[in-house]
Order: sequence, then structure tokens, then C-alpha cells
Amino acid sequence: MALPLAAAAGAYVAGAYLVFLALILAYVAIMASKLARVERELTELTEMAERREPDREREPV
Amino acid sequence: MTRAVAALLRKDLQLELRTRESVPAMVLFSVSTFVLFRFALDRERLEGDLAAGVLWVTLLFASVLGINRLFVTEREQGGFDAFLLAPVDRTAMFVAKALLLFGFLSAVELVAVSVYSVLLLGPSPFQAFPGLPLVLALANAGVAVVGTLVGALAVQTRARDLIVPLLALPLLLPIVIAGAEATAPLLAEGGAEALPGRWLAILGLYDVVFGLIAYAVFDFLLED
Amino acid sequence: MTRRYGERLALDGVTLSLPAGSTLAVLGANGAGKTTLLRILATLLRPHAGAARVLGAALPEEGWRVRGRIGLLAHDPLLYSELSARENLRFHARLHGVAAARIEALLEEVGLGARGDEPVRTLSRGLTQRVAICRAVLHAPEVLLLDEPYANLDPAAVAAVAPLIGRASGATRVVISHDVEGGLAEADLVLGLRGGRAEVLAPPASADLSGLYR
Amino acid sequence: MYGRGLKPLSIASVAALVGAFALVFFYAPEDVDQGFIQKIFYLHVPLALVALGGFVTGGVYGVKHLRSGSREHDMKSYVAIHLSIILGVATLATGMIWAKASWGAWWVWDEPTLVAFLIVFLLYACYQPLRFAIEDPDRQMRYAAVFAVIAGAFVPICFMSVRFAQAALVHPRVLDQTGGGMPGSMFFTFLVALAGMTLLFVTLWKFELSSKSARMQLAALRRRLS
Repeated sequence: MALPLAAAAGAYVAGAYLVFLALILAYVAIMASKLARVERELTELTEMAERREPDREREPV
Repeated sequence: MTRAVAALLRKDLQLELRTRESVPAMVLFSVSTFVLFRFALDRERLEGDLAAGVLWVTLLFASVLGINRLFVTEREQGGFDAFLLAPVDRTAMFVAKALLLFGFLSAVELVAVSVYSVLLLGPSPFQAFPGLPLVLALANAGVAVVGTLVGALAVQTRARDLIVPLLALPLLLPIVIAGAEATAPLLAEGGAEALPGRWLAILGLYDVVFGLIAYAVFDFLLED
Repeated sequence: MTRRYGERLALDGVTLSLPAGSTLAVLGANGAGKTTLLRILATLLRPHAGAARVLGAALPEEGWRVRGRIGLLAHDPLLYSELSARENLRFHARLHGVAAARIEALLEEVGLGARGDEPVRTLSRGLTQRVAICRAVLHAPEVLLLDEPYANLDPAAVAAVAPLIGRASGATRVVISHDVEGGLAEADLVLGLRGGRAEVLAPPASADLSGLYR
Repeated sequence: MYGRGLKPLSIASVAALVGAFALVFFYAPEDVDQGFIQKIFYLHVPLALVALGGFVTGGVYGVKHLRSGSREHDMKSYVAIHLSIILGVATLATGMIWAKASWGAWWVWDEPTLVAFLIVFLLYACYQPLRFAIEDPDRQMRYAAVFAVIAGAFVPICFMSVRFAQAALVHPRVLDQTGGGMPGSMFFTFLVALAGMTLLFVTLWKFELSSKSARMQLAALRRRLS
């Protein structure tokens, strides 16, 4: 089998490393979106807690 | 333990004779697959590794049918609870079901291989004796062990008849590889060549490894 | 005993002890945890927290030791519909190591001697329930766990099976029933379950069941 | 509690990976017959090895879960397998690129380790569907653990039977994991790359574990407050 030219080889090697990078970045993106959802839920929960026992600062001292 | 296994086997054979659900279906499926291969490959006579390949692929899918039906009555008619209430070792269910599947596979192969030799096989099947039955027996043991595990794993899930092939096909691939590689020389055109011992070793190793693992983990599939 | 299903507590800290030979009536609305309790006592379900002892064996580790001495009659008859009553009972007899003669005696007692060889799926719900009762008491269990035992049974059948699963059987019994009067009449102790918790645990006379079915 | 050693770990894995890539492109000599294409080896093989290691780790935690029944072991088993499936995708992708580069076809059947890896990947791809097909959480954990144990034992057998089927090896054994046939400098680079990939796996593993436990505590908090 004729080996493709070195230039083409470089493209394939770069391609392989880029695929790896792309996958890792995709993974980070997914985890980031999960983190964003956690943050949103936490704000909801603090509001709930807020309604349950209002912050002490607001109460007259 | 043997009393429980005998009781389970007798009950399952009674059920199979009465409802005739598994074995006939597997035989009919195999025969129609052979016809399918005749047209798909556009060949009237097969020999050597092609003949072995067609045989083993057909048997693999037929056993997936058998695995799917293995625990259905237990699941739908409270067989698991009835068994768990009895003072017996839970592995008896695994041994009984594995033997049952082994029996089904052997019965199906008896018919399917003879039909295969009439329909598609070039060389006469008798040249493959006694090697072929030996390979089939070793392979059946592996399929029985892994099939029982996969059947028990899948029967409690929602998409049961989807999970069984998804799990069984990759898991049973080594058996199909070893089976086909061992059977190919037996079905060669000019008369059976020597049976490659290496592949029998692979089949044996597969049976032992998965037999031990099944023995160890099967109880967890029944526990609640 | 506590058992959760995912995050929901199917059984929440139920504590009780039942002296041998007595009968416990378990009452409560649907989903109150009655069946869960029964399945734990039958060694079919592991308690997630707390401990259970049946006939002196700690569950779930020593469950296998008492399995042959417990009889369970659940909603599901646990019978193979394609097999006949006799074949089903023969299967269970072999599993429990019980002599085949006992099968004939039981079938006669519940009035199924004649129809013992027809597949179970051809029997009516009442007759199937009788076969299920035979299955539950086949190995002469010391503990009987009964989930609405008299459902689908006509009065004659109730009388016929009374010596097998009634107080006359002498076994320690845990009976789930929705027929409050019938349940109380037979019970030495009443357990009222609500949302997995034991709301009522008292002798029938003083049991206040008002809050149970609200 | 899982995120404890995360910071030093991620620094170490970044350093190792960057170091490895630098070695690959500036230090390791080109392979005598494959030339520049062989550079993919330093990515493809560590990916495959770490993915397989992750599958086996999943099996080990599966056994631990079956023994202890603890939710934590199940979580560790799940995350290990989940990450290995992702690395598995990368392994197959880089493997196919390498096949295209050196033999002109996207998929080549006569490379046993790649074929066996594909079979193992197909099996583990059923892990997630199996988990979602079971409702009862306790049963789901237990069945997932049983699957992890069975699949863990399947990996070596699959590699052996595929390798046996490939008696006549067509192309050079440079791909051989043991790296026997490689000059010192290439083997050293390979080791650094492998270390980097392993560190990356452990970092992502701890990262996902802490994220999952945070989300679980959040759900519990929500239940208590609502």
C-alpha cells in the first residue's frame, strides 16, 4: 500500500490530536452545563429557605 | 441442591412440552435463516469457513431467541418468589436454567445441523464427526452459562427483548469466533482437516471463566 | 424495620413482636406498606434499616434457615398457569422435600380432588385461590403470612380452608385484610399502617382505627 | 469530599500531558517505516490502555458494591465506566485515523487489538441503556455492578480470542502495548504519555464524582425544603 505523502501524514496526526482535544472540550462543556444547572437550583433553594425563615438582619433588632 | 435443580428442570420441561414455546421457534428461525443466507450469499453450496460462518451466526441468533424466553414464565407467574420461598440454595436456579438452555440448544442443533447439511452444506456432515459435536457441546456450555446470566439480568428490566441481544451478541462473540474457526477445517471441501486444538482451549477457558463468575454473581440477580 | 424505594420510605420504622401461635391483623389503605412488611417477613425483601427476626432467625442473613417454615399467600398465586394444580403442587413438594401423599390430602380438603388435573389458567379465581392456599401450607409452615386470604372465596370455601389457614391451624399468622370486622375478630393484635408508619399497634378491643382510612 | 485532591491532581495531569505532547513532537525520533504517522501511537495506545483500565476499575468497584451494597461504590463504578466509554470513543476515532493514514482505509480488520477494542466498546455501550431500563434504584445499582463484573472478565477473553483469530499479523508490531520493539527514547515518551492520560482519567473521575455527589445532596436538600 502506497504510503500517503508526509504532508498528508501531518494532517492525519493533527486530526487525531484535534479529535482528542474536541472530545475533552465537549466533556468539559457538558460538565459546565451541569454546574450551571446546580447553580440555578441552588438559587431556587435559597429563595425557598428565605421564605421559610427570613434572614435575621431583616428582623428588627 | 440436586433435588431443587431436578424439580426446576422437570417443571421447565413440562412447561416446554405443553406450551412448545422455545425449541420449535428456534428451529424454524434457524431454517428460515439458512434460506435467507442462500439468497443473501447467492450460493447453493457452502463449504469451509463460509459454511462454518453461516452455521454459527444462525445458531447465535437462535440462542438469543432461547435466552429471551428463558425466564419469562418465572417473571410473569411469580416463579421467582415461589423459588425464593423454598429452603434451597439460590444457585440451583442458575444450574437448572443453564442445563435447560444447554438442552434446548442441543435439541435445536440436532435438527438445524441436519437441515443445514441437506439445504446448504457442500461436504457431507459426517466427515465433520466426531469433531463437530464436540465443538458444538463446548460452545453450547458457554452460551448456556452466559445466556442464563444475560437472561436473568434482562428479565427484570423494561426493554427486555432489546437488552438481551444487545448484551448477548458482544458477550457471545468469542464463542462464535472460536466455533467458526474450529468448524471451518472440518467442513473443508476435500474432507475434514485436523481440528485445531487451540480453539477448543479457548472455548473451554470461556466456559470455565464465565461458569465461575456466573456461580459467584447469579445470586445477586435474584436478591431484592 | 425500614425499607425505602429510591427516596420514598415504603416502610418507616415499624416495630412489633408477635408471640408464637398468635395472630396479627394488618390493616391500612392501599400503599400503606402492608405488602412490603409481608415480603420482608417472608425473607423476599431485605430491610434497609433496623432488624427483623422470624422464628429466631435474623433477616436477611439467616433468612435461608427459616425459609422452609414460612408459608406465604400473596396476591399473586405463584402458580404456573399452564401446569395443572397437581403438577404445580408436585413441583413445590419436590422443592420443599414434602411427600406427594400430602398433595392429595390437601386437594381433597379444599374440594379440588376432581379438578386437580386441569391447567390452573382454566380455574376460576376462587379455585385458583384454593390451590394457592394448598401451595402455601404444603410444607406445614409454623408461620403463615396471608395477604387477603379469603378474597374470591365463597362461604363454603372459607369454611373448608379455615383449618388450613385459620386460627385452627395453630400457626403464628400475619393476616392482611380490608374486611375490618373479619380481621379484628380473628386477631390477637392489630397493626394499623399509614404511609409506611405504624399508626396503631394494640389489641383489637382498644385499637382506634379512625385515622387509618382518612 | 471527592474533590479534595483535585487541584494538585489537575496541575499534575496538565503538566504530564503537555510534557508528553512536547516529547512526542520535539524529542521522539520518527519511526523508521511509518514516519510521522506513527506519532498517533502516543495518543491512541494510552487512550486504549486507560479506557481498558477504567473498565476493569469499574468491575472492581462493581464487586465492592455487591459486597457492601454501598451507593458510593456504585457511583465510582458508574463514573469509571462512563469515562472509559468516552475515552473509548477517542480510542476508536484515533485508531481509524491511524488506519486511514497508514493503510489507506478507515477501518482495518487485521489489527487485532483495535477489533477487540471495538467489541469491548460495543458491550460497554449497553451499560447506560441497561441502567436506565431498571426503575428500582437498589436493583439498578446491583444489576449494574453484576454487568460491570461480567464485562470486566470479558475484556481479556475477547482480546485473546480476537488475537488468536488473527494468526497472520500483516503489519509491524509497533502497535504492541509492551513496546518491546521500540528504541528507548520512544518508549520513554510513550510512558510519559501514558502517565499523562492516566492522571487525566483520575482527575476527570474525581471531578465527575464530586459533581454527582453535589447534585445528589442538592436533590436531598430540595426534598427537605419542599
